[in-house]
Amino acid sequence: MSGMLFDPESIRTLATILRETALTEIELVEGDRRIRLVRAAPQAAHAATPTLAPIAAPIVAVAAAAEEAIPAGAVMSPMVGIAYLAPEPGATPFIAVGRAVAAGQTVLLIEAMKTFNQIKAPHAGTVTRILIASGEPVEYAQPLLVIE
Amino acid sequence: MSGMLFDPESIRTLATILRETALTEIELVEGDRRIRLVRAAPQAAHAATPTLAPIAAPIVAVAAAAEEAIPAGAVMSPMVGIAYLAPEPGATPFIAVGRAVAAGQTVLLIEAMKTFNQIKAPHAGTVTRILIASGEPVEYAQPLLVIE
Amino acid sequence: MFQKVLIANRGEIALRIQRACRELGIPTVAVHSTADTDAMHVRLADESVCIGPPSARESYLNMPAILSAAAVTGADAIHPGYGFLSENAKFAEMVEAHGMTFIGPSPAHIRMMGDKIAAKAAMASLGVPLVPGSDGAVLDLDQARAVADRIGYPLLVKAAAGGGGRGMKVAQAADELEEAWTVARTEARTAFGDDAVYIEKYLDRPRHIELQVMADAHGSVVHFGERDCSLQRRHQKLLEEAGSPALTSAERDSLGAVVTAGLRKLGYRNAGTLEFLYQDGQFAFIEMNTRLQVEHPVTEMVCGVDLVREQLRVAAGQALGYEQSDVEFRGHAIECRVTAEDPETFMPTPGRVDVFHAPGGLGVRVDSALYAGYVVPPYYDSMVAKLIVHAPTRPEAIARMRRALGEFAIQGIKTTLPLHRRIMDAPEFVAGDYTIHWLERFVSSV
Amino acid sequence: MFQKVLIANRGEIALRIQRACRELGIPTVAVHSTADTDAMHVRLADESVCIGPPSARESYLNMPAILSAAAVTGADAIHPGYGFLSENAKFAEMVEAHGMTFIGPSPAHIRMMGDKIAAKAAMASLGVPLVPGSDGAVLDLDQARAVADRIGYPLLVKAAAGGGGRGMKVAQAADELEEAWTVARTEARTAFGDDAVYIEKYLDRPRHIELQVMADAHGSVVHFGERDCSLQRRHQKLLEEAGSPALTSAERDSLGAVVTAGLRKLGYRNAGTLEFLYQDGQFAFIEMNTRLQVEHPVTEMVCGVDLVREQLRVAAGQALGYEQSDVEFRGHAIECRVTAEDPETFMPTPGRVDVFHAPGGLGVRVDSALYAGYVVPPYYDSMVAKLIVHAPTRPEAIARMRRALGEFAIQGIKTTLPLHRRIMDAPEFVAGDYTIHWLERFVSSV
Repeated sequence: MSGMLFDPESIRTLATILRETALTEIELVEGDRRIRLVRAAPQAAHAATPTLAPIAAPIVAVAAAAEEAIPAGAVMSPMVGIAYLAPEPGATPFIAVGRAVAAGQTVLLIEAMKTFNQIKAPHAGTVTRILIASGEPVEYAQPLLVIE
Repeated sequence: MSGMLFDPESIRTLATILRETALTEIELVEGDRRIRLVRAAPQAAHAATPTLAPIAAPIVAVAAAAEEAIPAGAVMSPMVGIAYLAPEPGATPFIAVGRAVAAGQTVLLIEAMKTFNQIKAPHAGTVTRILIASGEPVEYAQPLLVIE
Repeated sequence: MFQKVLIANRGEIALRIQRACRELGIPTVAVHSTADTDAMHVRLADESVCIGPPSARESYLNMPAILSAAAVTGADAIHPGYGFLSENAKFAEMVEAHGMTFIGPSPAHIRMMGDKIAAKAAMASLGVPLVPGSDGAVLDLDQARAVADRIGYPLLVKAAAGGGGRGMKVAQAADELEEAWTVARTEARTAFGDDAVYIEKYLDRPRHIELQVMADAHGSVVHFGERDCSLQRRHQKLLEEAGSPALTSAERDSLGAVVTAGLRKLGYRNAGTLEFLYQDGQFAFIEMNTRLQVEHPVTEMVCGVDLVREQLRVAAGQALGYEQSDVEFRGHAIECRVTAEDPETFMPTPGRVDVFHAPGGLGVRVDSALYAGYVVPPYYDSMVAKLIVHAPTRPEAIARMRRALGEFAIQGIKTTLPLHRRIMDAPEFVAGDYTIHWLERFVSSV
Repeated sequence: MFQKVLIANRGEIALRIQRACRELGIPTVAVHSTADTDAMHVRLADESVCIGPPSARESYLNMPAILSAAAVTGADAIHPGYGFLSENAKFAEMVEAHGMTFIGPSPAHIRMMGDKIAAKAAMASLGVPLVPGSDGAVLDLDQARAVADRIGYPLLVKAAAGGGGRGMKVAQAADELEEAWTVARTEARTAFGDDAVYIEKYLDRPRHIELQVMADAHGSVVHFGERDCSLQRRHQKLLEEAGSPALTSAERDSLGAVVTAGLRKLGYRNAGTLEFLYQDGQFAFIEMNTRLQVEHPVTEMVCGVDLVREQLRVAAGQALGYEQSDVEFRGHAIECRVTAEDPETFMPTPGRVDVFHAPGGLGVRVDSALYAGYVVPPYYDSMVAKLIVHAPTRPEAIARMRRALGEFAIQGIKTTLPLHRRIMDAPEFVAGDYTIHWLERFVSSV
């Protein structure tokens, strides 16, 4: 046998086949030459978290937003309460989709314990989505709006 | 390494056959050329069976042989009972390691319900292992000896 | 007490018996087929013996294999559970012939109750009520009319040689008797070559009510009250209650007195269940099961008794140590049998259980041999779990069952859990207003 | 009855309360921190509200957030469970100020029992026995001798301003009194700048025995007997029994009569527990817990009562509807608290539970919020399951607990299950022969 015992490219090709075909072993013999590739069986990841039998709807959150992926630029509720988009009924809302807001500008109110808490924009940008309706209950860490 | 030792397309075809037929291994030999493909049994997706808290020893089988891989050429017990290697105490055992046996030859007795059942060699060969001791209880499908 | 008990069964009942033995400090031997190597009753046993291939005939019904397993492990008693060999008199005899104790009644009593005609005759002689009817064959229409006058309508004219519903006609009132009589005889002659018929009261809306008894070898017999097992589909019980929503405690007491006196006279021992049809305040004996029943836990809950422990004690020769007046009934219990079946088509669904999470908390009991990762084999009975609740009153028991069914998670295979959830909300069930026909209609009303 | 109950807690007790509400047909609101989004009490709730970040201070102890959650969901009552805000009088007041019902005693009674000195004074005035001792400070050695003659040895000389064991000396007999007196005063002066001391009987081998009471708003007070909670490690209860192996039913009855009469006079309502040290046939009141206790299930098992249901009914203004003479004690119950801790080092072991398989069968109850795949968060109490058994006698209960512990599988995290298995085999435990010091020694004797 002259030169290299093996051809790296062949082995790479075999390895690719092994993986793509989900095999665990390939063995080739020709005369006194032999190549054998082995791949450990893919380790079972933990099974998905089991679903418990729900009585009714399993997680009827006050708003089910927590289940979705949180969009970038989202402003999250710092408390539980009722969200309001305007300072009083009938008044002009603090924000609107497409409108620019400055950092620190009040974007909505959350009423908790009979107190109206001003929720301020954590960063400047444009309001691209409003995720709650005025008068709607919100929970802690619930995304309220997106400022991009 | 001169020339291709293998033909990638052939291997892919073999792998497809392997998968579609739910086989776990294919081996081809032609003259001094040989190809072997192995695929792990698709049990990997399931997590390992959980271990229940055992009270004492969890599975104290009468003989725990069932836990091990069954060797090729093994003769399995067809019944529950007491195995004897000789026709009576002090007599010459039916078999010994290294000795040749003919198919149909009695290799041991199993006493069940006060009856001595003759266990016969299912195939001819040489006794390579005796897996039980005379007078030992055996359960159904327990490997008794290996004839290769 | 026994030194070691071999449990000749599988599944939840094997586990149930194992638990009782363990609490009495008795080691157990599990037997199993090759299909049950990973079964819970094997994994939790002190010892286990593989007795045969998956086929029940060659394993759990294989008497020599089971007796050999008992011999090689040194067991001195065998508990047969229910099903399989539990009502096989020959097996009970073989166990005794091998010097071991069969945990159950004597072979003679098993044999007597296994012959349904002999059982009825024995019960009649002991004063246990049967379905009212003619004493044997009715020879002519006049005699039929006389019987009808005595037992009332509706009634059934049945071929003596009959079976499977053939040669059986209902007469709802007197003007239907002649036709029923004629047609039944004709059918009987055609089908069985024998036109002998007899007459029985037709119970058109009966409940299935059974009485749990326990007897020791010293002449003490007590009953632990009734179970209402009317919720059946194709003669398979699906849900049981103790007590019956239809029975008064006076009815229970008077039936119990007749039955226990009869069994005392018979010299019966160990556990037994007398099954009755019940309608309009009348009981009619159907058959006696000479073994532990699937639904025994509801009785355990209301009586605060461990029936398997009692079976073991009595089989070991111990006296019951209490009398009928010591048996108290507290609250109400319900059992739901959960099977590995499609809850609508009832097709069996063997396979891998991915998730098993049992409900917990106050008054909830689960008897099951399932665990997450277990593969339900296709060879045996499809029942995989019994969910039992106990509460002070029937409405509270229903509320508790509803709650527990809501928590019960079995995933990977389909089960009848959704059907049980539906039953808990059915007004007829909630009202306790059902007969043995109700469930069949309810199931098909989806 | 309430329209909707908010459960201001987490873990097994949140689930426990949810179960009682569900069985009464009352919808529940779960509150949770961001760390508990996948918790069982959230997954099984009718509604849930995230109230804050993982830190308990900002979530489960966050009164405004909890009250807001109740307001936005329309809950009309709040059950505080145990721990967290359950004994916070201010929270109870706020709940009432918001027009909702606090499921527990009045804020005034919570406050009274929260002040340990006021609680003792109140109990003394109601005739409840305290630790025998001087009435207030002892001024000189002669007075100390007079007190000692009255209460006997061993005794404790304690700094009035003391705490943490400082300024506290034991006199085993009369010849040690002068030294104890002198040293305690010196220590008290040095440590607290105040040499006032008082004298108390020293209980060297007491049991911890507590009495469960329940009172309605109409003047009815009953007790549900005692629990023996002597098995403690660092003042954490590990295992509880009902009844106590040390108590006679006469002792229970007479203590119960004093306590219920006292609480009736006090106008107490809802659930409460009086904790006592018990030695040589004498009870000494330590404190009163004005809430549901972790170990309430053992009482439920022996009395056949649902204590959370009773709390809900009483809080809704319903009368108990039964009297002391209706309360019956049946059998024996034991609870093992299973914590996510190394069973030898007691280091907490939060993490993923790979396998969770609860024991089943007769007389076994599991209260746990675990499930396979759940990740035990590192932020809260390490108790992950309560295993409770009930049986006709204490030996049978121990056998059942041993059996159930053997079946209980929690894998992925270490738990104290192995320690409980060891306790079940300890001769002192089996004999019922232990004090509050026993477990600490047993644990360190590995």
